[in-house]
Amino acid sequence: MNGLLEDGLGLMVLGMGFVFLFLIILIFATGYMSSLLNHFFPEPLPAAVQNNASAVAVDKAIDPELAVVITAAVHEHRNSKNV
Amino acid sequence: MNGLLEDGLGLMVLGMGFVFLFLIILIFATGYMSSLLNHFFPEPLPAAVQNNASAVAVDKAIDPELAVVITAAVHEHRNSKNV
Amino acid sequence: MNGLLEDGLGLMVLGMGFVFLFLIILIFATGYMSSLLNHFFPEPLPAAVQNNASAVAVDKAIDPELAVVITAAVHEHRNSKNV
Amino acid sequence: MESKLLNLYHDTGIYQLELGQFVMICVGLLLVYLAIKKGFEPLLLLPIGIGAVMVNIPGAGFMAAPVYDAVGHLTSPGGLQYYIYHGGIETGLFPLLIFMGVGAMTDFGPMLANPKTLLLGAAAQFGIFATVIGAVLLGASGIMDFTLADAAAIGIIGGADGPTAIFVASRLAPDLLGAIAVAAYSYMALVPLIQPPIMRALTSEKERAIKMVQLRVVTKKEKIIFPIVVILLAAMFLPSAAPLLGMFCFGNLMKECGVVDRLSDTAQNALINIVTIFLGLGVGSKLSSADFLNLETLGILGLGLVAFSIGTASGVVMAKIMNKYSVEDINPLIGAAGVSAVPMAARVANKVGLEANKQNFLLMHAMGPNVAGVIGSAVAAGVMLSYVGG
Amino acid sequence: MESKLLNLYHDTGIYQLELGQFVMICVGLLLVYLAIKKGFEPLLLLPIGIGAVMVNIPGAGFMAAPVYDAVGHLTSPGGLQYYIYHGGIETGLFPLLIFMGVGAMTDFGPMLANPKTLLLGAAAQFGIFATVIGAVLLGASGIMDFTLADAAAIGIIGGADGPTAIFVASRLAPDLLGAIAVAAYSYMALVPLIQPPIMRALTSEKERAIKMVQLRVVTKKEKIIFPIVVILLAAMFLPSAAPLLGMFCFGNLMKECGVVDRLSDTAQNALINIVTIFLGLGVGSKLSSADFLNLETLGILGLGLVAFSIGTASGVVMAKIMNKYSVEDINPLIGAAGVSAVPMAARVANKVGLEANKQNFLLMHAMGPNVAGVIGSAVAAGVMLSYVGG
Amino acid sequence: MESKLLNLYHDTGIYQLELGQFVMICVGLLLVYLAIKKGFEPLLLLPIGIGAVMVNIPGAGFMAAPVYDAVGHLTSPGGLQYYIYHGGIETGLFPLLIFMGVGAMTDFGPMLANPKTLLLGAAAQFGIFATVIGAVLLGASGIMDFTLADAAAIGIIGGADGPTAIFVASRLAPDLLGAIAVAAYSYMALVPLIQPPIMRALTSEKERAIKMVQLRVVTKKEKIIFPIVVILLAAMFLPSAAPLLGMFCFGNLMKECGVVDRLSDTAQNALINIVTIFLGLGVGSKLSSADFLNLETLGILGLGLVAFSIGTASGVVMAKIMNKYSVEDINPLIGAAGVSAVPMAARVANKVGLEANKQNFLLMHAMGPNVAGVIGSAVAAGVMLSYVGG
Ligand code: NA
Ligand code: NA
Ligand code: NA
Repeated sequence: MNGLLEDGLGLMVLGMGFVFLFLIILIFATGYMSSLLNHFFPEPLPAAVQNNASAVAVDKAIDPELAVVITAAVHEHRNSKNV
Repeated sequence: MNGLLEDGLGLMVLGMGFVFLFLIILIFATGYMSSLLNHFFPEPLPAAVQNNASAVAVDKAIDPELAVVITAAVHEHRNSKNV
Repeated sequence: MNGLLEDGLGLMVLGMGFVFLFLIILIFATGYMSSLLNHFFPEPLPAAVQNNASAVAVDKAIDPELAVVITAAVHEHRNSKNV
Repeated sequence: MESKLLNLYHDTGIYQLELGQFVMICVGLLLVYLAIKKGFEPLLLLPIGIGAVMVNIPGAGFMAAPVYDAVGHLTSPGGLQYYIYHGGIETGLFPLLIFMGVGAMTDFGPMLANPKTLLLGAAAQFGIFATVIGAVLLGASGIMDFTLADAAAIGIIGGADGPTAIFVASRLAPDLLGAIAVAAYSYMALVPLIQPPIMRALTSEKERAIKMVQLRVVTKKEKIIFPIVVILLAAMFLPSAAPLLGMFCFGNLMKECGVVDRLSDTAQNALINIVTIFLGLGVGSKLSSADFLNLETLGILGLGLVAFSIGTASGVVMAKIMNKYSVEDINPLIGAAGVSAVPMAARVANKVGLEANKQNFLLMHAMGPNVAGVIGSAVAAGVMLSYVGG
Repeated sequence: MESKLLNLYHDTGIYQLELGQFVMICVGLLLVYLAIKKGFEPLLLLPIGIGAVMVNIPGAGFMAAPVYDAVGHLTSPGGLQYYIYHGGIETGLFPLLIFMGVGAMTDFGPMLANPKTLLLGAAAQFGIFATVIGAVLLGASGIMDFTLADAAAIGIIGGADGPTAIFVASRLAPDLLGAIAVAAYSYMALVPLIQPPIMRALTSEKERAIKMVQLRVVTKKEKIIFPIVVILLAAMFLPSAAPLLGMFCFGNLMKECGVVDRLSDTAQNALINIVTIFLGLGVGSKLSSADFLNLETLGILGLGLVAFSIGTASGVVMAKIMNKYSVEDINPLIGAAGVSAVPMAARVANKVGLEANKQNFLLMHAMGPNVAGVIGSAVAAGVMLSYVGG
Repeated sequence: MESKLLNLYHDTGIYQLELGQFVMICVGLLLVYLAIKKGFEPLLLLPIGIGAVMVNIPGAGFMAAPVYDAVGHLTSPGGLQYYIYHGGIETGLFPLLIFMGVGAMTDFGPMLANPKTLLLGAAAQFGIFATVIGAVLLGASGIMDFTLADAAAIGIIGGADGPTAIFVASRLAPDLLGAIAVAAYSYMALVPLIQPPIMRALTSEKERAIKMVQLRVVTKKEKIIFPIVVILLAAMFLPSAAPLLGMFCFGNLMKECGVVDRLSDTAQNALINIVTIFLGLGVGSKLSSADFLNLETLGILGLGLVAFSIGTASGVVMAKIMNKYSVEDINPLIGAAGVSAVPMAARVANKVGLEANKQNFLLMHAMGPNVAGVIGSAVAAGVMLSYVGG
């Protein structure tokens, strides 16, 4: 048709090319990063370390003493259930 | 006296007129709205739905798991009181 | 050397002079303030009044009813421990 | 170096302080005192008071305008209050954001349960317009130098609604903004002193003891639709009130709709608090001696008191009229709550009612006219902006 | 006074309202309805809808530009949405801050556990570029008046990422911003309706039932280093994507590093909420009848739907190809999550997977392509800004 | 299309990156590393580090100035850091808001219990002015290109107070802002390493073991009046310090007065966090290679260390002198806390005291000079702004 379509096609080819190029590089960079990190700094039990957003939110909202109190309450609750 | 006073009187008359006009229209609009809504979408128990600010705040601050824990603690507390 | 050094020395002398002047005035002003306040408005037990940031934060995050619940839970917990 | 020392001395407040500035610093400290010790609307009066102290420190440059060179580079930065005032108050942004937050804290339930109470919110606005006449008379008689715009901005004090007063004053009479805001918030804090005598004078013991029937339950749907209705009515009948009413209703809709709780929560906490700090400092910046220390300020303070009193009286009288012609009983005291000053005026109505009858709980009944008064003031503000500006 | 009354009447919406404005107010109300009743991305569509209502109130001046006199004093303040739009959207600040907050809420863990899924996030961006061709064809054939910049901005709807769409549109096609943002958020909300039929059409029951091996545990260190790697790659290969990716990764780094929890907490709560309110009102300001009520909007809505569909399809097809050539099984459904629309698209993949096999939990597996899709869209946006702008 | 591909290649960082930018990106990453791994003031150094990375990405345009056409329409939006830097740092707004938040987190109690410790906060400022002489000597001797304004801005590093340093540097030496801020925060983080050797060298074991009498209880009223006294003294004696001291005391007053808890809470949480993020990114924007990679930066880093050391030493010496002439015992270690670096320096004093005597708890005693140091630095900053600017 005209130059507009040509430009659009160019954008598509370059765009998809670049998206794939970037993310493929990222795959290799990520893999490389992970293997380097896990080789030089192996972490024994990372599962427990994993912080998630809700945990943070609770930590913020609830002060440590209160946490102790609640933990105690729950513990009490469980004990009494078992009896 | 002069034009200023005249303007002031005009503002008063128009102002009070408009305030009453607007709020009277609002009375009818509100009444009409309420009767329409309650006719087409009757709500059986709206009292429980009524959300108030403090309830929202608590929802925000307390995460669901914690709520369960506390509910359990309270329940426990009540049970033990009854004994 | 030149005017720059002179200016620097001037800044040092004036600066340290002013810092000491200001803080010495502040010592007297503070002392005067404290003695005036404690003379005219003696406070019997100010230690308990002292508010700290974490207390405020907890007040914000925890709604009164919840506090009651938790206090109850804690009370329960302690009672059961004593048994 | 002696010259530098002299410069430093010339920079001190001791050397530069003018009497007017000294007086205004004292006024600022008085506001701080009232806020902390007397509990006068501390959220606003504390920042306003400190802002007044700051702006009157000679040479501190809190209101200094920034200076740019020919190519547009900043050669001298402006002062904190300059940026706050011109960025948030002159533009109207801060009052509108406060209004959004207040909307997110408002419960229209009691008003929706008894929409007739909107009339009380309308009647109490008579304080506004009566005061306009008062200000106009002072202006026309040459006693004080008030234009129609000034008179309108002064009248709005009678709306008993801080953000509305600041919004209108910033548009109609920026020079009077400081005095108007101080008067508005001070009298709002004084509602428990100003209103009860007027309420008692206009009502009999028997009227004050009238119990009202319990309010019907309002559904969630009504609460959601109502703010939209108000926006649309504002759009139809009074677009000049749409910024205030629109933001108010937007905030209320965020609260009631239940699907954007995190936005509603921020609007009524972090955001409104941030804006309140800035609004206070910005309003305080208008408490300069040039703007404040003159006869007009006395006039504003006096007229503001008149406005509150007339608003209270007209609300009570309207409630008495309604009580006469309505099927259900209406306690005239709740009319006083129509001036706004949420929720103080409603609490005052409740308290005066309890004095007459220990079982007479008017609080929820008074909340209806109370929030209606906010809408009424915003409508009055819209009329003024349209009438004076157009 | 009659003239004043006439003025007041001439100021009313009833007198001034044009048909286009009326229609756009209805569109705004429709968005509010969809947000509240249908739960369509309410955090954005509610403010956008109210913003659309506000901007179309005749005479309310929400988009009025401020007027200054010759010496630079403000003679007439601007409207709320004027300041919001020009201060935060035209400048790109709000989308970038939203991106920071979203980064602080994103967990790259599942993606890091299985980096191959980044390919799915790449493939799903084909929806973007295919749509560009569609828009270009409409433009080239003269049916609609689309330039290359318009076409690029429309295509980004297929990225299924609101802030990216707003950022690109504000730079390439500000006039289409309203329609593009509405389309982007509406279709993101419609993901549970749009995607499943396409996913089912392109996969067999057996494929949908494929279980994937459990993801390995990702260490904290990997999560901390990853956002830095992304920033550096953006710096090296695509600086035009660096604003979006940089702020996204900055937010994520604040979350993962564990030493600035208070900043991370604010970025994903108070700050993002404040900006969301403003962003919504600002986007709403572009829903004026002049910009919205024309054939192009229909084209944008249609093309957006096409973009989503093609993106979903290409993600699924890529996942099928990977499943064929990869050692480990890959359920093709997770390819659909590559369009972004976090976390809705991942949930949809999980749901469709559960239909085929009650024990098939794909959620975490789909989160990888899901966040990869955000990066992919940002890269696509960078290419567009560089290609069209350069 | 080949030309477009070439354009895209020319846009990449690989093609454009200059050595200086590469080095500065590494410097930014180093700051991020120090923040996360070493815990160096992470709240500031993390955003500063990322800001440094961002601003040095070639072609990303984070510091691009907006471009307007002849009639004032935006043709090309500015970069994120451009708006942050010019909006909040050049104007001084962000440091002042941080100061307000810090004030709302400060407890003047220990200082009020023992006002003499204000002298320690004064003495420790000698580090500032000795460093000015050092910088002036480097400038006068032609080794480095320092003006008096530069020397003053460098000296303020010795104040061990980040916002004060940024505020002064933004006014006196914007080009050095990046290096000064980095030096200030780095050395604040290094206080536990820098101070103890100096403290031990200047004191005997016996002196370090001195126990101090328990502090008297300070009443709430004293805490409320004190910030007002400071504001008024600043107004009288040093208006150029009034912005810093005023905002600091305003924050403190909000905290202590007890009637505006919601404002105080926001000032020390949401607001300070938001501003900290922006401040960090804005300061990072001054870490461009042109401003940072030169001999002057080395000079600044070296002089900053000197400033800290001299400040620590002069605080300790002053405490020894006071111990000699005072009735009550004063442990010379608490003098080191006079440099500010709240609360790190007080903790260091406590720790070194505990080493000499297991029962010697100096923390609360050291908090007095510690907060006095903040006031002292602000006063020093005021003198500098007045002396150099006037
Ligand atoms: Na009112
Ligand atoms: Na995407
Ligand atoms: Na200091």
